[in-house]
Amino acid sequence: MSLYYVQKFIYNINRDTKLQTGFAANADMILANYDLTDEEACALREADIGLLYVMGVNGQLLMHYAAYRGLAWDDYIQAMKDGLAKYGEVRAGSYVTIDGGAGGAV
Amino acid sequence: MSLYYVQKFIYNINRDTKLQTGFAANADMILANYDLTDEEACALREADIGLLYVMGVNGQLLMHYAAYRGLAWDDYIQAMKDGLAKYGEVRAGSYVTIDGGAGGAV
Amino acid sequence: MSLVFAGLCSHAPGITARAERAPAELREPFFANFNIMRQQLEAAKPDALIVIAAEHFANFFMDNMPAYAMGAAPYYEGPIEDPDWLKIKRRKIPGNANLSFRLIKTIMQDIDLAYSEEWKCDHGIMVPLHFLTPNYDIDIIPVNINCQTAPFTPLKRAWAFGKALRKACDFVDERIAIVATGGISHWPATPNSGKINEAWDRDFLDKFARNDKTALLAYNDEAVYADAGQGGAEIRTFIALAGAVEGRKINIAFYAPIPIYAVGCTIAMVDLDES
Amino acid sequence: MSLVFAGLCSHAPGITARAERAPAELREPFFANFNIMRQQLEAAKPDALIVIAAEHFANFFMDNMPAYAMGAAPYYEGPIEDPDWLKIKRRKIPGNANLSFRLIKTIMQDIDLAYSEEWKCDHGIMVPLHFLTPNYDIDIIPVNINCQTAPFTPLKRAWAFGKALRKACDFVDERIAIVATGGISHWPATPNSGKINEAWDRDFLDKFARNDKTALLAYNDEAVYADAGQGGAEIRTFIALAGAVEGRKINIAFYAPIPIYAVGCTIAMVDLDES
Ligand SMILES: [Fe+3]
Ligand SMILES: [Fe+3]
Repeated sequence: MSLYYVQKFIYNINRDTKLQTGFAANADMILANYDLTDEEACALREADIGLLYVMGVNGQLLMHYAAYRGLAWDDYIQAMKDGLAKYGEVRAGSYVTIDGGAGGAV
Repeated sequence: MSLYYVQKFIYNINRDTKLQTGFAANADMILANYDLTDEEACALREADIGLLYVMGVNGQLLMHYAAYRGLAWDDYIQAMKDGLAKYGEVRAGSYVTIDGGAGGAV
Repeated sequence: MSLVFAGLCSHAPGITARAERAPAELREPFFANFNIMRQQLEAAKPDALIVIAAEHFANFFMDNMPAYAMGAAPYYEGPIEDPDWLKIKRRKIPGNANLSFRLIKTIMQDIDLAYSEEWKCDHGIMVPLHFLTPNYDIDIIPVNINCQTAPFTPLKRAWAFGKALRKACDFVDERIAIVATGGISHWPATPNSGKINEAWDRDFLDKFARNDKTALLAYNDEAVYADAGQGGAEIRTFIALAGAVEGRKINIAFYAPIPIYAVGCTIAMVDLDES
Repeated sequence: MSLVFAGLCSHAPGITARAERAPAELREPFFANFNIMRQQLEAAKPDALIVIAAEHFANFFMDNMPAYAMGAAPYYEGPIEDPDWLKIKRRKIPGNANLSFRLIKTIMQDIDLAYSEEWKCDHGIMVPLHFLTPNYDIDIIPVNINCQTAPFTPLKRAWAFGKALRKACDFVDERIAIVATGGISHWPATPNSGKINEAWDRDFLDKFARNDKTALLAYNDEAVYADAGQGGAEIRTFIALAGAVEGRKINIAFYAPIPIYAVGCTIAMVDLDES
């Protein structure tokens, strides 16, 4: 249970281009600074946006992380939907999907 | 004029043992992350506590930095006094010396 | 008094990032109203623009989450997002640290705000500036209210902050503009992104337009979350503006749900000269 | 009511770092009173200890300087200083995030405190814990009031914080202890370190002991800086405690200037049972 540090890593990297450079060069070295489970470190390294969404990462952090990792808008929305199908319901936090995603624009 | 970033570096390194390890390995690489003049970077790298004191670094930051850089208590107090003699009055901030240091215990 | 302009606008990143994907018949009047707002702001000749924003983890995390914070830096930077994604170029934005600290010292007598001598702007500030100060030639002072993670700033405290901010503005010599920016109902950054509760929005905007303090402060977090989604927490920025112009009506210049922008797009201005 | 203990102590790092350099006739009664305070704290059987501290840039910098912050983490770490320098071993300290958030939600209705889901303790908290909970077997909740960099938290707001904290304590089922910790007059971290204005201290402690709100809130920052040095800003922690026990007298168990500890060393306790 280290959702706090998953989110802290995303917070830090979203706002720091120098950290982004370091992460591109050696992801594991950067991730080692955070108290993460293997599943969490893997999801961050592989940009498994669906899993991060299901873990409960705040959407405002995840949206920017997905963009930084190169996902176009529609692909980012799809990644969350795929994550729900693959990993089940959102496990924590308030960024749950309601009504199966009804009302969405994509 | 980047006293803000001198202090931010000290704030960060005082509280982060991983950053301390990185600084020991490659001080210039760490200092490059802060917006510093050459004089400031040099004072930090060389632990010129007297100059940092005269620059106006908040005493609560500098006291811990001096300890981290290995100065014993009396040597830290003496370094500030030497800084005043060498560089003149404290240039900024509220950690000025009054009455020539009267009332001090060391 | 030195408050010379007060208004509110949406800031959803889709407004610039996915601008062309909205139907022209919605996008064009929305952008036209941004333009009117910009003209009125310019006509007011402000010395500084205070942006009351709801940021999205640009500067504040749960290691130190303030109920509100105000910038006090000589310059700011933004956007933190990939500029190609947001379609707004990364740049420095001028600030005025001296003015910030004069405002802060007054406000902190009533409101316990945090102060920040550096600040990175996300879309919450960059999208409004893109439309309102496209030449980035006016000093801005960023403000954040915690709308991003619970426990949120209580609504009554957001109102009190607006009131204290107004008092501080009236206390300085500079001509001050305030733009608040937030969404009403929306479910951003979820598969529901694009869902908008138009009936709820229109009811909220009616209370906001009348500047009905009692009605605005009667909302509660659980009901707002249920009816207005994760993004509904951003009504705090509306309420702070209402507090800043207490007693005055607020003109809703534009409102339309635009799903691909993920929010009910809103432009509102206050006539500060009316008696 | 669930406040079971309230007290105040000094926290200067010299108290542990340079312990043996003070004259025995001052050190021994000072440490003996720390021991009495520990016994009274233990006898009160608290479920949690709130430490109202004045930190020294352990967690908060001018990028986001809150007027006050409260920890809400399952555990904390400290000291940040070199353990060999402070002569206190680095360790984890147990916390109670659930209790923290219940207190925070009550306090934030009146006071705009920041909350922190991680926290590193410096000597400001570690020195008191070293004497008061030497086995680190009680959940602590750290609180900081900005005494370290101007603009400081206004004194009247520090009082209001203490009052709001007390209300929040009375609202939970747990048995709560509060220890405030700060210095009175001192010129720390300068060549004047060791200078103490004993007359000013005794006058301040007289007002504090009588819990004279009017007199305590009549101090102003400029005069405190001139008369009581950089460290005088830490009177905010005394004032917050006074607000928390409004209407009750405060017993000064020990006061003596100890220059090598760089502060007038103080131990005070409140009899919460007296009518
Ligand atoms: Fe938003
Ligand atoms: Fe202190």
